[in-house]
Order: sequence, then C-alpha cells, then structure tokens
Amino acid sequence: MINKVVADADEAVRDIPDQAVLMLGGFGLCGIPENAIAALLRKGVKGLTCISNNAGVDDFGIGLMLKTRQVKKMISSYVGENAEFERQLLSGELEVELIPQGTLAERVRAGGAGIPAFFTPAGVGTEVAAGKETRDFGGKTYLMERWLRADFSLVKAWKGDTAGNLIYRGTARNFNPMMAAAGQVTIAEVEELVPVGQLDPNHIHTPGIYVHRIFQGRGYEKRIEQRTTRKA
Amino acid sequence: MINKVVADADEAVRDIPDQAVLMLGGFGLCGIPENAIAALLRKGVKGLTCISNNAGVDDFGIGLMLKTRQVKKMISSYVGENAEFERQLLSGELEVELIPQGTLAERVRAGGAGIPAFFTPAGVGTEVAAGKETRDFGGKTYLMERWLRADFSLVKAWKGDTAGNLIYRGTARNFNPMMAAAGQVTIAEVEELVPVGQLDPNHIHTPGIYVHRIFQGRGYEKRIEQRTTRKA
Amino acid sequence: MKSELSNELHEKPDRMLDKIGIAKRIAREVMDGMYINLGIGIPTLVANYIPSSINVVLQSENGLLGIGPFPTEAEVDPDLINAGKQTITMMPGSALFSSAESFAMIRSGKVDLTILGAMEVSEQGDIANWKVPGKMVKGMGGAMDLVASAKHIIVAMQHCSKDGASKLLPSCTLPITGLRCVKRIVSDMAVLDVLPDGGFKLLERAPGVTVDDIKKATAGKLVVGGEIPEMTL
Amino acid sequence: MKSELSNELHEKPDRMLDKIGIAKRIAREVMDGMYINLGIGIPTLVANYIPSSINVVLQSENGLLGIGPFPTEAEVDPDLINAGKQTITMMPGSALFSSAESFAMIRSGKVDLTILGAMEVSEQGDIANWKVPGKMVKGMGGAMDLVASAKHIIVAMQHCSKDGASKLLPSCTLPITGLRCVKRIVSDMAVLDVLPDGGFKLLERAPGVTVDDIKKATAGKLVVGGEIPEMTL
Repeated sequence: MINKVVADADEAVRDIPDQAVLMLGGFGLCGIPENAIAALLRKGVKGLTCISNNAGVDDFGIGLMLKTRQVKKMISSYVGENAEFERQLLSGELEVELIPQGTLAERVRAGGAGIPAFFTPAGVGTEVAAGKETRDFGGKTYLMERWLRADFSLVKAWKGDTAGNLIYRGTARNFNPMMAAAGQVTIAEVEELVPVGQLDPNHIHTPGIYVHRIFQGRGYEKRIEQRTTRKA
Repeated sequence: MINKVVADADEAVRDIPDQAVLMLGGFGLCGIPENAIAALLRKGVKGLTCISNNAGVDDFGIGLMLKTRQVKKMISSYVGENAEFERQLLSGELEVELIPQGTLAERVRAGGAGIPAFFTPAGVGTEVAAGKETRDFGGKTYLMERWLRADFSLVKAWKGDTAGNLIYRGTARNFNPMMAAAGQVTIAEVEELVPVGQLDPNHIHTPGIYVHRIFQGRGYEKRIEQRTTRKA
Repeated sequence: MKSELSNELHEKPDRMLDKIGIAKRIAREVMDGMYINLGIGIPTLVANYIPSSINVVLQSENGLLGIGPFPTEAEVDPDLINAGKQTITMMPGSALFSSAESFAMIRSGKVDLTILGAMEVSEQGDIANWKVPGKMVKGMGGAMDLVASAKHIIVAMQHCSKDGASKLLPSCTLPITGLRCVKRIVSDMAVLDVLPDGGFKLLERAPGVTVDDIKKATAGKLVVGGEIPEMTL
Repeated sequence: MKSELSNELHEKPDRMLDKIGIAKRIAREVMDGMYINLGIGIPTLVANYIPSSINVVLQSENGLLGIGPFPTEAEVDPDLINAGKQTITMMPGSALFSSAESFAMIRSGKVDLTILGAMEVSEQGDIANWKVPGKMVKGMGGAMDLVASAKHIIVAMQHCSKDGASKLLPSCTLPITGLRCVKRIVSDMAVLDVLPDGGFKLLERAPGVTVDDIKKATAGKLVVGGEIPEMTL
C-alpha cells in the first residue's frame, strides 16, 4: 500500500496558498478537522473560500478563521447560532453563498464522483433558483446544480490507516466522506492512526484512494454546542 | 424499530406481478439474491424487465429465468460468458439494453437518491449516446442520463436485522446497496438475520429505511464462475 | 388527559397552546411504521409525546436513523448529535450514514413525514422559514430539501407574530423555502389543512379558542365548514 | 533478464510476444504510488510482473481497492472476486465499496492508469472492444466509463487478427468504446503512442520484430522517427 502519513497538521497544510478553495468536514462542531483549522490559523493563510455546512461557532472551528478575517467566502447551508458569521454576512464583509444542505451534500458528492451536473427539486421557486436552469421530469420541476470541487479538502475521521483508509464515528461522519472524495488534495486527520491491515476492509467509509495526506491528530476538544441531557 | 421480517422467499415475492420491473443485485454470481430468484422460478411470473449488471450463467442466477423465458428485457452492462443470454440477444428473442457499468450503477444510485438526471462522460461518441442529450462542461462532453427505478428490488446481504438494516460482505456488495435504495418495494435476503441491536450502526451499509421485506435465506450455493487459485 | 390539558391552559393564560401543546397535538398525527424527520425547535419536542405503542423511526439529517432519548450525563457523546446540534442517543437498530446518503433518502421520498417550523405559510402551501432580509439569516439548512421531497409535511408554528400580525398569509412576504408543499399546520390556535386549490381549511380549534379568534388571526383565505371541534391532546 | 527473454522467444517461434510478454512489457509502465485498474485478460496478467519494490494499489471495479494474489485452495472465498469473476484475495490495507462508489472514483479521475484489451484501435486513439455486430456481444462492462475518465490508458492487444488483418486502423470498423482516449498501445509486435494529432508513433519493437514487419501490420498512419529500439522486458 501507498504510505500517506505526514508528521502533523502544520506539515499537512504547508502548501495551502492564499485564495485557496477549501472543503472542511463537519456538522456544527461535530466531526470538524480541529487540528487542520488550528494549523491554518497559525499559518495565517488568507482569502480562503470555505465550503462547509456551518462555520463553527464564534470561538471555535471555522468561526476562529472568520474572526481573523482569513475567510473571503463561505459556501454553507446554515448560519444558525454563529453571531459573528451572521454579522459579517449581514454587513457584507463576508461573501456568503447559502445553499440547501442536501444540495450542498450532493454537489460535493458529484464533485467526487465526476458528475459535473445533476437535477434536484430542492430550492425550486426560491432565491436559490435564481439564474439556474430548471427542467421538468415526470411532471415535477427540478433545478440543475453543478458539482463542487476543492483545491484542498480537510476531513476528520475516527480511525485511519497509513494508506489513507478512514472510518468515521457516529454522526461525525456527515460531510466528511464526500469532501474527502472531492478534494484535489485531501488531508485527513484522525483520532487514531493505525498500520495497514488493522482496519476491516468491509468497514471502511473512505477508501484510501481519496486521501493524499493523513496524520495523527492531537488534543481533540470535541466541543458540544447543545449539551442536552435527561436525568439518569 | 419497524419489523420487516417475512417468512421466506415465496412470501417475499408473493405480489410481484407479470410485467414487473425488477432490480437484482450481484456482479456475476457474487452477491445475487439466490433465494428470491428461485422463488420467482417457482412462481412462474412472466414478462419481467430485469435490471442487473449480468444475467448470471446458463444454469444459475438470472440465467435460469432466461431459460424459462420469464424475462422480456434485460438492462445490463455485460453479457460476458453467458451463452444463452448472448444467443437470445443476437436472435432478438430477448430485448436487451446494454449500458456502461458505471452509468448503470449511477443511474440506479440516482433512482434511490431522487436525482432524475445527471451528466456522465461514459459513452460519448458511442452507440450508447444515440438519442441522448449531450452537453459540454469545462470543455469536456457529457451525456445526460436518467435515473432507474424498479417496482421491486431483490438484494442479497450477508447480515441483516429485523428493521431491515443490511451489511454486505467482500465484493458481494457491488450493486446491492444502490438497488436496495431504488426499489419501490425492496426485498432483502440475508445469510444471517439478527434482532435489532446486534449490528453496529456504524457498520451498516444499507439503512433499514430502504428495505420493506427481509428474510433469512437458505441453502446458499454461492457458485464461483472462475475458480482461480495459486499453489499454497 | 383532560386534567393534564387543564394544567397546560393554566400555564398559558391567553388560552392558546404553548410549544408543548403544539408538540402534543402533532404527535397525534404520527402513525405506526413511519420514518419521520423532525426540524429544530417545537418539532423536536414532538418525539416526547409519541405513544410508546407506536413504532416510528426518527431521522436526523446529519446522518442517523433511530434517534433515541437525550443522553444521561454519563452517556453524553460529542460524536452523536441531532440536526439541532443537541446531544442524543441511538435506539437499538439504528443506522449511521453520510449527509449525501441522508438527503438521498429524503429526496427519494423514503421519509414519510416531515415536521418543521415556519415564519410564514401562504394559503397555497408555500413556506418561509430561513431568512428575514437585512435582519436575520439562519440559512435554509436541510429545510428546502425536505419540503421539496417529503411525502407529508406538517408545520408547527405560532399563528401570529408577537405584535399580532398573522403568519398565515395570502402569500409569503419573506423569502420562501418551498412552493406549494405544506399539507397541514398545527399552530397555537388551530389545526388547518392547506387545500389543493388554495386556502386554509380549519379542522380543529385549540382548547378555549373560538372560530372568530382564528378568523381574526388568519390573513389568508380561511375555509370554515360546519362545526369545528376543539382539539384533544 | 536476457536469458529469460530468450526462453520466451523459444516458446513463440513467430518472434512476436505472447500474452505473458505483453504483460511483462506493460508492467514496466507501472510507477510507484499508482492506483491501477486492470481489465480482463492480458491486463490481469500484468499484476504478476510488477516488481515488489513498486507500491501500487489495484482497483477492481466490482468494489475493491487492493487486489492481492489468487487464493490458495483453502483461501477461496466466493464473496471475493475480481471484475473477471476470478477468485482473489485482498492486500493488507484494502477497502471494499459499492459499484457506485467504484465508478465514482473512476469517473473523478482517481485511478491513475487503466490497462485494457482491444479489438481495434484507431490512429485517433478511438478504441473498440465490446461488440461485433450480429456475431458477438460481450457488453461494455466498465470499459466505457474507464476510457472516458482514466488519466492514462494503455491498451494490451494483438497487432493483427488471426487472418493477418491489422487491428491498428485509420478508424475503427467496430462499434467504439470511447473516442480519442488511448494513449499507449503494447501489442505483440510493438509499443506505440497515439499522437495528439493522430497517428501511431512507434516507440519500441518486440524482440526480433523489424520496423518493416510493423509497417506491414499497421493499417493506420505509422510514424517512425530515428532508430527504434528493441524492447526490454
């Protein structure tokens, strides 16, 4: 197998230039590439276009890169409870393209699957449809949507092996597998890096062919946005 | 969880009518729904359209249904080493639509994903492109392909639970997951049927939402087409 | 049942249903064997009021079929959240998957029922719930995909805004999320169906709320036929 | 190396390469770190001749990355086959996936090299390998997807048919599999590149085969420049 291991996050993101188009896995703060984001903050790379379902929160995840003004444009489905994101969006400081979550997931999937365009019913008749081709199939109207691809995809998995095979855990999977496939260069960080042969080939979520660099992540915070519990 | 269990293959296929459009999982004889095919032979249902990558071999798999003339039309990517299939095709006794394997996989995937059409480069400039819309994206030409859906999908998994969650094994996965998703009614047969809670949710290949009926298969032959070995 | 209801009403002096009341009423729409997607807010509460005799599977669009109860402190797992980013647990028989797979099943109509909130609904069944131009942008999240493809859509909403303006309108004033998709509305005042040719057909009144109250609170075309029963929760 | 070659030639009195010779020559095209898809027939044999010092991953379009050697009798597993339906094993670090995922990675150009057989190749790089109208239909299988998307395509083929007719043609006579996609051909007589503007550029001769032999056997435009070396295997 081909060895994809790099030493750490800083080495993994070493050649990400200003103005790069990035995909970042995660839903809210669940399954985000914490180490890679920290390395981008240290590196100070600017003018980024970030494709990510959310932009983290004010003081964690992509939210940190919004504060440092490293992000030129966000392509997301949900602003939600991120006050800084909403403020920059409403003030026009940040370019934002909001797209339906399923369309975002499918456009990224299409990018990784070599499908330049496809039709979806989401957003027909809404702002999202502006400027897009519509077409009827079987009496229902659909929008034509284009693939999304990235210069670099930053994904986070639970386990990975040196050949780049990845296994996610729980709902931390979310956008990570499609983004791994849609990156020109895909950088994976994992909670546990193991030698080849340790992962069951039948359980692998992202085959190593999609991953160009992999490293053992460190010090995961895995913050929780809405800690909601019941009495024991 | 919702219980999807039926007694056996005969009960599972009880309401498949003549002229039905079926999808059948498998690649060659690997991962084919042996029990459901046997039940269709017993039932004698006729005029079927079968969407399946191959048509089995002369004396096993869908090949058996070709012999009994239960199949009106095959939609496949490969005739390969099936002499009866090739004979019926060349004589015109059987309607055959041959489509590229990746296009077949993606059309079925699109059917299960609610995507009525998409663009692929496979088949541009070939017979396959006849009558199809072409379109350029980024300087490359693509064909527009439509989704495929079935009245009934017959799939085979390794393990399944009573809620219809499925795990495949080895390369017996192949077309089964997409076909499970693209069936109006999806019938799954498994080598081992277990109660809910026994399968790791993180290892499930086909979520139960796609499966309408599941049964414990019996007497699997799992024939090998090309037994190729090396000396120990 | 009745006494419980009275308690609710004591807590809500203006006679209209509170969030829990809306959730309880919607829970009665749930049928055995359904796969259901619950939106953020009131819809999430619906899960608490589905009778245990009814077998349903809750879908979370971030990649789970089989949402269980909230975790105990000891069970909290940052890798297990719902679409509202709340910590959750999984039911036995759950399945995990990617966001692409999640919306594949939504788009292909495998989810039987979608329950979501709204800022406005039009008498044609249009819904607006993601943006107030210049003021607030939540984003559409998965709502546009859900309303474009779900077999059945129930909206949980306040009948009027805080300043008394109706949210059931002839047509939406806010950017819409989906066209002609809402089938049923459960508000704090009433249960209504959107008619195929347009108009809100009044089906039930909230306890203590009169047809006249509902007429005044509904700016869109309201269709009232015969006796309108008070809802049971 | 030399002596092994001589043995080959003794076995093949007409001086042209046998299937193993073609496979050995193609194996020399393989570079460290490549993901490779091998078609049915001669291409499958290539795997046997890739030096162990070179790390590559073989893709099987029916859903595997990491094809290993054929199994021993004891290892045979009916759930583990390659695209030619042969029983196989998996290398450590393999990954299994669906056919949709398999062609997703093929279509998006993640497979670095595709090696496949052909009935005909045109001087424009068109390839035909799935059908002889009225006589034989194998089906295209995954070939149309592979040739439409692979970064690099090498064709393994016989230079001429059994009755001596050239298979390297000005244009294909059989239904084609893909347009302008073949980059390199390794036949039993020669190694040739398809030039961007058309034409077969002769790179190497099979041992003992002359440039004149190749000229006679090539119906399409042959471009011969300078000394043509004999290939090493």
